[in-house]
Amino acid sequence: MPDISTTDIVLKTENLTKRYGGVHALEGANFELRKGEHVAIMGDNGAGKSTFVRQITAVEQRTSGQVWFDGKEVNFAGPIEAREAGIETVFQNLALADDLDVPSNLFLGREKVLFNLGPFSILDRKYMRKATEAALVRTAVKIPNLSNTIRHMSGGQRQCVAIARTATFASKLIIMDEPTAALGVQETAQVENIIRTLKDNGEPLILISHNMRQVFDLCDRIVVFRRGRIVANLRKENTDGQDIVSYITGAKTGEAELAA
Amino acid sequence: MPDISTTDIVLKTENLTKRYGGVHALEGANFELRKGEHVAIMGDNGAGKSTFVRQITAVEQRTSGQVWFDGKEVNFAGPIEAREAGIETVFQNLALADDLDVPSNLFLGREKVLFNLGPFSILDRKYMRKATEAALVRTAVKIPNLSNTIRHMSGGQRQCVAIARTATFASKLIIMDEPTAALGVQETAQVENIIRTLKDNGEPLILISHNMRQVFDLCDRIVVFRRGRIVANLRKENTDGQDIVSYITGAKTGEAELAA
Amino acid sequence: AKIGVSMAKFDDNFLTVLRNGMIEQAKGMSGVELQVEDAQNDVAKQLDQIKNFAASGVDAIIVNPVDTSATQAMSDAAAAAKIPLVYVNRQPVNVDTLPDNQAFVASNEADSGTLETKEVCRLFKEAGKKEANVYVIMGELSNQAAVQRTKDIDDVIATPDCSFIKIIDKQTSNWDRDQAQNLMTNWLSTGKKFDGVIANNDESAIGAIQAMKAANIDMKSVVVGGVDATQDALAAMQAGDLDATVFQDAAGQGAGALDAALKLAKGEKVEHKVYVPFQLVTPANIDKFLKKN
Amino acid sequence: MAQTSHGVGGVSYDARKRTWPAEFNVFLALVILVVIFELIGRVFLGDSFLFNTRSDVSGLFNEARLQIIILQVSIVGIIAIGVTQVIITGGIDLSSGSIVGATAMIAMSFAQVATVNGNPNPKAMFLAQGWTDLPVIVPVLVAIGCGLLAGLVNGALIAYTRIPPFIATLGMMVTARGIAKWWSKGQPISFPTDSFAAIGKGLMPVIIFLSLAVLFQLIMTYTRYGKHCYAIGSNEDAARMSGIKIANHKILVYVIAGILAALAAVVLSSKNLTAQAGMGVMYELDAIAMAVIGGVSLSGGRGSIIGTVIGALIFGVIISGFTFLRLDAYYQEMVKGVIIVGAVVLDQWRQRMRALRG
Amino acid sequence: MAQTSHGVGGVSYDARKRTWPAEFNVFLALVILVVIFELIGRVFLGDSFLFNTRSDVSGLFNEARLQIIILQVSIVGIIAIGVTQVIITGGIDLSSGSIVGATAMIAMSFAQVATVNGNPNPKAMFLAQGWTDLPVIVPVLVAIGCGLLAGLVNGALIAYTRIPPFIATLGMMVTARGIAKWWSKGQPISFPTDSFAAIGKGLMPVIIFLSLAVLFQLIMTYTRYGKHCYAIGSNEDAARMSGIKIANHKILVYVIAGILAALAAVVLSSKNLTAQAGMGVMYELDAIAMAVIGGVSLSGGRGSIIGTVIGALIFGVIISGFTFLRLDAYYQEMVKGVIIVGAVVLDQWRQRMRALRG
Ligand SMILES: Nc1ncnc2c1ncn2[C@@H]1O[C@H](COP(=O)(O)OP(=O)(O)OP(=O)(O)O)[C@@H](O)[C@H]1O
Ligand SMILES: Nc1ncnc2c1ncn2[C@@H]1O[C@H](COP(=O)(O)OP(=O)(O)OP(=O)(O)O)[C@@H](O)[C@H]1O
Ligand SMILES: [Mg+2]
Ligand SMILES: [Mg+2]
Repeated sequence: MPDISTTDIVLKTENLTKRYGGVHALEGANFELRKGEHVAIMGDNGAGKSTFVRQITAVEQRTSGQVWFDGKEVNFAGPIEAREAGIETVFQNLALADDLDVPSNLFLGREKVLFNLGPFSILDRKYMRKATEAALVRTAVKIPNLSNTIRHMSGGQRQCVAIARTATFASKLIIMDEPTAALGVQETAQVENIIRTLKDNGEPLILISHNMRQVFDLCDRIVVFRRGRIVANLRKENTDGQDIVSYITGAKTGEAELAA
Repeated sequence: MPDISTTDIVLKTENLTKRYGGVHALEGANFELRKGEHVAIMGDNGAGKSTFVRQITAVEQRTSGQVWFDGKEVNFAGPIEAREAGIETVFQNLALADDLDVPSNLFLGREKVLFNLGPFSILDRKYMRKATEAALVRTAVKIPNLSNTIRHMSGGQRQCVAIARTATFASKLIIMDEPTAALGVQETAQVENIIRTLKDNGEPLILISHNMRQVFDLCDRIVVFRRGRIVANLRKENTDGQDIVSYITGAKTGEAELAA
Repeated sequence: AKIGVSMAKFDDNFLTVLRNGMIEQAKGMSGVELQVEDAQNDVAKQLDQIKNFAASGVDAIIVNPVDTSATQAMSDAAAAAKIPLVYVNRQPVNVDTLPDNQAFVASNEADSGTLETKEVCRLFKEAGKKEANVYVIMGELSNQAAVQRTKDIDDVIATPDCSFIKIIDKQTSNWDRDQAQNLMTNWLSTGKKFDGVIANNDESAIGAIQAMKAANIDMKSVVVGGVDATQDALAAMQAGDLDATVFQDAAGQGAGALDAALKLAKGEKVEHKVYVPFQLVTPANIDKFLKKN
Repeated sequence: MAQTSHGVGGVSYDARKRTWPAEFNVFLALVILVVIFELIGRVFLGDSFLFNTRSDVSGLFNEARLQIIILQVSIVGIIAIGVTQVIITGGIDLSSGSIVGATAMIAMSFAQVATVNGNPNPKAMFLAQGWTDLPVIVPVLVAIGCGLLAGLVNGALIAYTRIPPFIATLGMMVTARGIAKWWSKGQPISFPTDSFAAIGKGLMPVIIFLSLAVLFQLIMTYTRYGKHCYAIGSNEDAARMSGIKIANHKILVYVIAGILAALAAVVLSSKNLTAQAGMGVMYELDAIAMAVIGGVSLSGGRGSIIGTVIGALIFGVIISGFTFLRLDAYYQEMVKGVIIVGAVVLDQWRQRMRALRG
Repeated sequence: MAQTSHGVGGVSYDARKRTWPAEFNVFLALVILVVIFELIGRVFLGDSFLFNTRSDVSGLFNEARLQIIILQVSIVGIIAIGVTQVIITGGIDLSSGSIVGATAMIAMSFAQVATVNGNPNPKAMFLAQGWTDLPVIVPVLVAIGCGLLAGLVNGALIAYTRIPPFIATLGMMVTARGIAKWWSKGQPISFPTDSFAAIGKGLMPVIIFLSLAVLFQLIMTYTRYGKHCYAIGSNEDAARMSGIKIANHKILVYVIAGILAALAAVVLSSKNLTAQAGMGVMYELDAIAMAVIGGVSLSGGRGSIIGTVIGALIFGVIISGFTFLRLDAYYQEMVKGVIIVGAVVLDQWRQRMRALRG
């Protein structure tokens, strides 16, 4: 393979495979993402999309295969390392701490502190609260009382907190697993705006979504998963919704190679 | 008010109100559902839609207001009573037992037994497995191994199990809180088919959804929530997507009365 | 007079007899009010109980120490509150420096294990043994009586007179009959020949006896010794299973302690130390003890 | 590649590659432990842990040792069965040891003989009332009644007031121990009738333990009761919304645990021919440890009775192994702690390997 | 209707209707308990629980009683502080009582005097080595070292092998108790230096307890450490995905718990002028009960040190109240169990009322 560090490839996987006992959830996935590119992943329920994300972000350890990120091969030991390397993720199960309030969740793991005393650093609670309000305004979600715990938030409110968290911190790659699934009309529009802003800033993104319109609106390229395999990889210009659906359902088969 | 037992009203709420501490999540909701009617509830995230459902199904106890169901006033002590009275619900947080497999979840609380020995009744595991396969086929979801625990299912698979459960058992009212949020293209189509079948059978339904197309496809009437209040109640024929959005966002205000 | 009593623990057979001896005595007197507390084998709890008594303004305190080396702090606490204090059953470390209004009524623990082991030794010799292998069942390892009685056994065996006795193994039963039974069964499963069992208390001895009986061992061929002379032990001795135990006058100690406390409360003087001797119990003199403990 | 599509299809599924049952790991730990004792015995003592090396006894195995390994854990094992189902529902029972103490005292006082060695029984509680030499069913029923009552209180507290099981059963633990001491004012209660004494004789405790284990393994696997235990432990809210009567079920679970503790008390006091207020102290922790070593998850929803039985056997092997090796009593506790942890670590490690490698 | 829109808006929010802090319920239970004792005392004994009724002592309150109420729970209270943060992270620590025992033994053996009343100290462990009459810092540092080590083992086991905290600390509980017994072969260790004895004198335990409580309340509320404790207890997976170093954090949590148990051991042995192997038995359960009574959720994520302190005071009032009422010791345990449960029931009941009524 070519020297990856000289190309403009941000993320590359080769033969990425994951089995759970006898379940072959992901089989030999070859995937590439270039600088500034927004790629959508689509596919049936249980097709392996989230599994793919979990392998890249090292929430689980892959069965086999290789991953390159940001110019070098990586073997993250856990999600912390992935995040430190610059991958920000909105997971499908959101990963929020139910008993903490919104600011605490937004800044979880990277609290702003007043003094640095190692683990006993004093938190800058005022700053974090202000920053949270600012971040939430961008997602258009309404939360009556920021000091309520996440446990008491509606489905959409939770999702917006997770998205705000990802969008607030600078990163080299953003992955969103069905970010607008629980969102209302307005909030969805706002989140799509956020994604457009990222595009303008040249930040690469992987978007998992079941929403055809959204995918065609926001992404440059569409990758289709079926039964744990990548069955299609298509530029937006060369395809349409009908085409994608036939790959998802299996009406069209064979790995559709990228034209460009 | 008129004698409710003689009308064809299945569900009626008057002044239904719920507060969480200082949060006024639901304020004086007046709602009616007639026999065979399919009503959609729309609204922003945090508008109080799920809260409304939780009060009707007695997952929580309301702060004030009254509920009539099936001809008489009801004060369910808990979701069991609501279910026994004939209300089947797909909750937004799904209510599945993570450590049990799919058949156990589908039949949870109403297991099919071989002999009746009170709590120590012997389960008919074969029957339940077969019935589960049949129920899942209706939702088009693919689950490789039914004996895997729900914990290990993808987001959409979980949702389909919850939907299959509701659709499998006869009831007088079905409530679905964002049932297709996590579903793929095919699965969504199937679930919409299930809902159409219910319509044909004359079973009343309340559907909470953020999907404008779906709502106009499936429902007769649309109720819009905003900031905990019902702000619109419109027949499908008398409105359009643009109109609904302006109620959701607050561009149009005042309770829009039903024309018919 | 109001007397506060802090017992080391309530669920101990021997201490229960002692406590009841005290209560019986008090019932016979007018104007004596006993308040008995259970320290549940916790030194700290006991010290706090003394302070609670002080806060309630009792006239005297009787302490059956959980830990004889923790008595300095108790003496200090009572002295600070100017309340007389009597130790019972276990000899406090600060026995030589007790203030005037404090005393103790106790037995010398060093005697119990010694009497027991000497009797076992005598029985072996009587049976004409040139060599005798024994198992030792110890009490709770954190308990001083257990440590002392075990040391007594070692000391007796170290004397030339009884040096023919060999200890195969010593393990703890935590004073408990069930654990002793299991322990003995485990020992039996090794198949080693043995001639006797020396236990730190009667409960353990009885547990061992039950295990041996379950294994169809002839109890005449084994010498078993215990300490405490409980009713169960005496019954076992009458049945010919237990060969030696040691009697300690629990009720007598309790009554004596109450006496001393009342005198001190009235401001009278009492002896600093009152020793109540241990007595060996064998089938020969068992009748003397049947109605006691 | 032999792949079959099970369930209702989807990604390919290789049915041959089944995951081990969780109990397998625990069983492995047991075997490893036995082998270690056998090896140490052979090398350092020239004796065998499991096999017969005596000439005066026949048979391949050291049967006395095999028996005591399981006999000595039978009583706590009976408790552990009850505790297992409690933990599977997401609860915990700290009161079982104290229930043993209180029940033993109360039951034994209805199982006493009138005369010992020709004298009136010095320990008889109800000599005056003439309640001596009663048929064995009386103390057994009394015991079951006690256990049922204690379990009912535990269960009702947990089900209706929604206080954490830890606290409800901690309260019961303290209270029941108080009752045990109060019943005879600290005096032990001894000299039971022969028929009562027969319950705990010889291998009876083992038979009772194993029968109960089989019964409850079947109940947990094949009945609605078992299914609901797992459902509640897995997700109580989901179980509630699914229409399971949580309160009733929980009460039943704790009542069964209470009754099993009471049965353990009967066997224990019968085996020892006495009841004492201090009986059963710390049994609750041993029982919980047996369950957890056997793979029961303390967060509920996972585990089995079989696992608990293997966990109990691990305890038995440890105790007998120590005596076999004549390990100094002072070191025994230290090493016991290490082995308990080691058994669970091994289990956890294998599970993780499986999860990671897939 | 005075409504303000907080946060970033949405449904109307009435800021005046604030929810009570959870600690309020517990405090209420404490007050109720005190009033009950006072009333019973006045009515049945003609004596006061809290107020001074003696002529030979001045002051409005019965100061001796006020002092002992808090003094007698100070030592377990110190442990409970550490246990509280452990439980908040979703763990549990069963080993604290045994750590107290082992640490007291080891530390005390470095705090002994050479001569007692002119004779060589009969209990001195290191008389031969001349390690007697050492400065007080030596035993204290030794104790901290022991606590740190025990906590490190607990934490490392839990963090790296992922075994349940219940089992890891149960193992430590058994092992540390073994070490305590083994250290001096069951002999108590006595006769400390005056400077060591000063640590536990008079109201020093109270001062140490309350200072530590204030310190840790601040840490839990205002520092990153505290925030991460709540985050891990609330949702460990979420905390992991958010980049919190779970392993390091957990180790730190258990190390702090170990050190606090060790400090409790120092205060305890100093107060009692002795160390014995049985010290601290069951303290772990009392400490956990204090925390839970104080509103700490055993499933993690919720609770506070203030709550635990109030929980400790409830214990203190119960113990002193019983002595005050001259309640028969047999009933004390039974009633204690009932009161523990009652305090939590009251708390739970008020919380539910709030949740239901809104
Ligand atoms: N831990 C696990 N153990 C066993 N099987 C698993 C596990 N996690 C996922 N699976 C299975 O792997 C397959 C892929 O799951 P995945 O979550 O990747 O689907 P997905 O494409 O994200 O679906 P959705 O659109 O519903 O989120 C599914 O069949 C699922 O049941
Ligand atoms: N238990 C609770 N305690 C406090 N506030 C709550 C609680 N449950 C819900 N809320 C608040 O009540 C409001 C309504 O919530 P609800 O879940 O009904 O919204 P929803 O309309 O279903 O939103 P979504 O579309 O996101 O699911 C939200 O602001 C939410 O934060
Ligand atoms: Mg997914
Ligand atoms: Mg909702």
